[in-house]
Amino acid sequence: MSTSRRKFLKWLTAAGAASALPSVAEGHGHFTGYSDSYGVLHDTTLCVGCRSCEKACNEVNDLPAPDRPFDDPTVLSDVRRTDEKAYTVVNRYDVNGPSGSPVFRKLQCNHCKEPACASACFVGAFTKTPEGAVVYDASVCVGCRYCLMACPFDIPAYEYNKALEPRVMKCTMCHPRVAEGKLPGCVEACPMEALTFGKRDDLITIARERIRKYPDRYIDHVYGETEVGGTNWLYITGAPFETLGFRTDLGVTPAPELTSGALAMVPVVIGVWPALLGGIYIMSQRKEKIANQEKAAAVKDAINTTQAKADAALKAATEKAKNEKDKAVEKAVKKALDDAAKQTGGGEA
Amino acid sequence: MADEPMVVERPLLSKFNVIAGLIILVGLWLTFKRFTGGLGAVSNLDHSNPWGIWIGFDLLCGVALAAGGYTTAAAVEIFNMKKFHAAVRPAILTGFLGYSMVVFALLYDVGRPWRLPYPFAVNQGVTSVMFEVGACVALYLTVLFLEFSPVALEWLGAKKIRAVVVRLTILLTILGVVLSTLHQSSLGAMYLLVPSKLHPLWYSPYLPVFFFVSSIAAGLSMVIFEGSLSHRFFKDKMDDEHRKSANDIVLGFGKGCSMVLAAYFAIKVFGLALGNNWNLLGTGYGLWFMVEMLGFVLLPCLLYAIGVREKNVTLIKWTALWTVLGIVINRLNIVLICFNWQLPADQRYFPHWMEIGISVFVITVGIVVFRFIVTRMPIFFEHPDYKEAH
Amino acid sequence: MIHRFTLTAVLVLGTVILGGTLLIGCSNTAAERMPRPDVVTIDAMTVFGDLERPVVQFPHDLHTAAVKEDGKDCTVCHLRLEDGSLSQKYGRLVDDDVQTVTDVYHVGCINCHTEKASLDMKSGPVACGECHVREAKYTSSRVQIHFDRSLHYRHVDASQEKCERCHHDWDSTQTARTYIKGKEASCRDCHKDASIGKRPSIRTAVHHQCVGCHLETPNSGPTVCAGCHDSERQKAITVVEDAPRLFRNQPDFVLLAAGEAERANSKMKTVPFSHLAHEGAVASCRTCHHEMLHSCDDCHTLPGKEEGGGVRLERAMHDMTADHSCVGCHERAKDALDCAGCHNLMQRGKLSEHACTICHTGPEPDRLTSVAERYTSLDQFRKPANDTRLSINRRDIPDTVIISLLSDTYEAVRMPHGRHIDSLMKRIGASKMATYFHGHDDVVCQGCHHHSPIGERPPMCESCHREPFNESDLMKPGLYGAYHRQCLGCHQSMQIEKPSACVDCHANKESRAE
Amino acid sequence: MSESIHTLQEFMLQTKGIIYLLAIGYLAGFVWFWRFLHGRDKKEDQIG
Repeated sequence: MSTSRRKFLKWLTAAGAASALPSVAEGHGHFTGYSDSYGVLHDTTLCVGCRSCEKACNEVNDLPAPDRPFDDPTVLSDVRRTDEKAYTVVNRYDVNGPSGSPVFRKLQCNHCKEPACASACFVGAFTKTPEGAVVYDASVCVGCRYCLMACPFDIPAYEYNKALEPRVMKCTMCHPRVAEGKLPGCVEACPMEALTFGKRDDLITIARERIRKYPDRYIDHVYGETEVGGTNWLYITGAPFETLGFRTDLGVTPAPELTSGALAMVPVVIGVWPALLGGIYIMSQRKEKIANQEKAAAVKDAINTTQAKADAALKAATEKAKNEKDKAVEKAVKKALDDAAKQTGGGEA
Repeated sequence: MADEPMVVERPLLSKFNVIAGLIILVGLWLTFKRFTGGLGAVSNLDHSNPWGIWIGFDLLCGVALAAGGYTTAAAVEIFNMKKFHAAVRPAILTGFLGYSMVVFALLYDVGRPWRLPYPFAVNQGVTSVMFEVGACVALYLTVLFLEFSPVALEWLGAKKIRAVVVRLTILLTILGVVLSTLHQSSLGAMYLLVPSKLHPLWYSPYLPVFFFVSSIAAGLSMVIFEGSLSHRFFKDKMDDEHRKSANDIVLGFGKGCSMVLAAYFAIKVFGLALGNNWNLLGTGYGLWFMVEMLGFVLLPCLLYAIGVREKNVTLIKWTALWTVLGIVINRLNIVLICFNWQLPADQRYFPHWMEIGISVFVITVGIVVFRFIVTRMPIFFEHPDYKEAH
Repeated sequence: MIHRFTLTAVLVLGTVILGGTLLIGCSNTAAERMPRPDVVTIDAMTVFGDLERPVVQFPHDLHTAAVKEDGKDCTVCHLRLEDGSLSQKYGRLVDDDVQTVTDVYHVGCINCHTEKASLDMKSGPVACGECHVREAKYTSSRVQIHFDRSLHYRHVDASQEKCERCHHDWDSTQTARTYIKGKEASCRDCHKDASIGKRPSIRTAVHHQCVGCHLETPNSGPTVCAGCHDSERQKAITVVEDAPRLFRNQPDFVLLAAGEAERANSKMKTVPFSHLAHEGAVASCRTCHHEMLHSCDDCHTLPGKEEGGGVRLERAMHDMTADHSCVGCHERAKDALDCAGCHNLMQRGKLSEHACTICHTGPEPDRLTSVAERYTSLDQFRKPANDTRLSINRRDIPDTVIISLLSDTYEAVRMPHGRHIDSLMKRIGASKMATYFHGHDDVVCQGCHHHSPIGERPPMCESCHREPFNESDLMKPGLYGAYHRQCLGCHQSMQIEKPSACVDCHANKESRAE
Repeated sequence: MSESIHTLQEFMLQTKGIIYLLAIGYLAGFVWFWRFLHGRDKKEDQIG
């Protein structure tokens, strides 16, 4: 009675513990990300390619000095990507022909709402912060570079020339600065305010508003609103996105969704295989056992039959012997009587 | 007698020893470079091509080809195909060494190898397919070690412990199959994350299944292939039972592999239909895909079948080699050749000779250890004290 | 067996190598093709269905020249119609059936070419594959010629104002050309892109008309393709600056309003419109009048009617995207470099609240007592079109403005405020339209001092623009951004090369260590 | 760290973690269960 009650209470507490786990904000496995997260809107129609953002980024993150100075315009002549020395780069695209006005596009981590790098990292070195930044923790990084593989935007870079503690290098959206209430370095430095910092939702509103207000200046799409499940860095441009080096074939599937199916099969295999294989094993064993038993039986009655034959043969043999003996005796008696008769008949005459 | 081969001795400065020695010396030098100068000093890896032949060849191919271990063990221990019994120990050994080499190579590829336990000890990134691969490989390596340990124990003559381990055989085998199923497929699942970088003809939601099924084919072929090699080089180490059953094994595994390849071909075609990528077959990559599918899946499948029907052991052995080659090509396609296919040619990856050097070094070490073991321990023959013990 | 195997192996390996090479991919190098203005695509056969071979690209002038060399004329190739004029078809008058037409070409061309070749003169191809090629030797560099006011005037002048020499109507009853003075329309009014029944296409019609006339009239206009259709030769055509009006009894001035019938329903004030001034500003009548040269309200009524394609009068005048509407045309005028500086930064495609009153300054339509009244001078309704005086005294306008923002990094900017205004006013003065629309209204200030009332003391930038990204007004840039966007934006749209670097505006601080 | 889950990533991190623990538990349990199942079998088909 009392014991059962105590059990019951135990159960309750257990249930309580379970409910203490974080609960799911959105239902049916659909997630809309952190509602108040920050982001940056890059309006390429305003960018003049002055590379102040690159300079500021370099200073704020005290990265090594660039190979060519930031005010060297020739740098823009080739299309670059981010590397271990530059979290962000500005590229020039002569979409209006060599004579026409070029378009500049800033490249850096887009801070996905569902980061591929985080989904890929097997030490959980990447975290999507509620503030919107995707941050990296070098203190646990093993250096497998799966994050570099996974990133659909080819952003993370690796310190290939460090022997002892190579790190993955990528934009942090100046997470520490934002935490202090400062602006990201690049945003603060942009003279044209081509970079707008703010709540992601507001940024989308701004972008839409600009497109609505200047329909002939913008392409009616906000890059990053839906791409790979949405990014906190957004872009609006006047030239088709693919001409500015944007991947327009990335789709809207968030990275974790790509692998969730496969990962879901893991427990199934763990659950079913042992039982299945064990079963097969038992069956095969059983087959063998039965086979053995049958063999044994066969041998047994083979032995019996031969035994019977042997007995019969013996019996017959003894019979025969007996008969012959009797005959011999009879014969002997008869002979004796005859001899006796012969002797009495010869004395009278 | 069965144990007389053990007394056969080889000259220390044999051709093999000299070459192996040289390779290992170079390897050690490269190792020094790698761990003083960083990955950049010995490889052509860069930000856009973070994975090279160490992952593409040593890891992916290594794991696939080491699948002989669990396939053979499953065949004999679980499906109770006693006639393949002689193949188990060599297969387990190759499996064990194969996985050891994979981990060995990983020590070079990974930025901070001493942190390899972190994913399990420090911070568990369970959302990563790689976490699962890592866990399974680690566990499976242990399993293989245990499965292999009786051999060493027999050699050392530790009867008691051996007995304990042998009693666990079936459990270990089952566990081995579970783990292999998981990580073989998950190696494919790792590439589910890169639809934008892997050519659509090779990218498919079926990738895990492709990898798992092809790994079985690879495993079986490997057993046949290295079986035939062993027969060339270690004949003197083999007892009669081993020699006698050799052809049974080749024919049996050949038949099995043929069926697996047929299934593999089928699901690859289904995958093509699933992605509706028929139109891509016309392109250059499409042709390459056809070469892989027809030349290295369908062809060996048929050759195996012919070989089995005609009891043509030689053909099967050659086909085994061909199949192994095919799997290697498939893995290389996914990691290197058809990865980053959209990048301009000058941004594509080609291995640095030092990378290849380290790969060769790793393989050589593997072979040397294999040779050391088979020349001393009861792999190709039954230890006299344990006749009929398993 | 093993042989069978090795064989297949070799075979497969072969495919592998082939595949590898294909992966590299072969680059197709397109041959250099010579651009000509006179390339005629011979596609006469297409009316009979699909072609067996690629169409022929025919260099017409080349042949004209060759024919002239032989002292022959066009009739070598072109037959005469009953009216004596030349058919534009080659060697035939009508397209009977595919075989005959094909033969005409093949026989004609090949014979001539072989003949020439036999006289070992320069000749053309004779084999099928030489003419019928997928990648023709020539590409057409033909450019359309615009029969603009200048050209039109020169023709009027040359023909002693005999408009009927070109302009005509077609009287279907007598099946003959007719002509009614003062009812001329654009050729396109009747001649459309494709021929309709017996009515030739615009292309045939104008070639027949122009070339025919030029051939008959010695040392008149061009008779070869290049004469009209070569971009260089077009530039060479003499242009008569401010050519006299082409008179088709059009009015000098109009008070634009709805048609008589619905005048009562139209509430907007009429628009005093100088037809005279616009004639000088546009390329041709078609710019506004489409093809038929009717008055707007003939087709565009308040509710819109079929002749006007259902376009309401209001739209016809104000549609910003339309080519023929007033507002549309004026909107596009803002793209001119002189205007783009201010106007690109403003929201386009939208009329300001007080825009109506700029044009609708005439009397209410119902106060127009007589028709004649619509066509009197407009000066009583409009300000004179040459007044660019600002209401603000130039001396009250600061000459330089010091912008000391950023002065931690650079020296303060000394912005030549006065010079900016002067140069803008100069540009405005240079254009009648600009003068009329913002000449003396001081709106020039609004180019920079936007979203604020016109007046002597417009607000400074920092009175609105301060911290960036304030959440209360998401669309408003901070001061830093406002300056740069305004200055650079304007300089870029007006294609002023400076500033090319920060230091063009901000002098580097000497003290600052780099 | 907020108490509720906002991203699929977070969600998977939690659920997969739990599942791995359960799986390990299951494997261990399976061995015991296996022996329990075959405990009473006669010597010759004694397993494991």
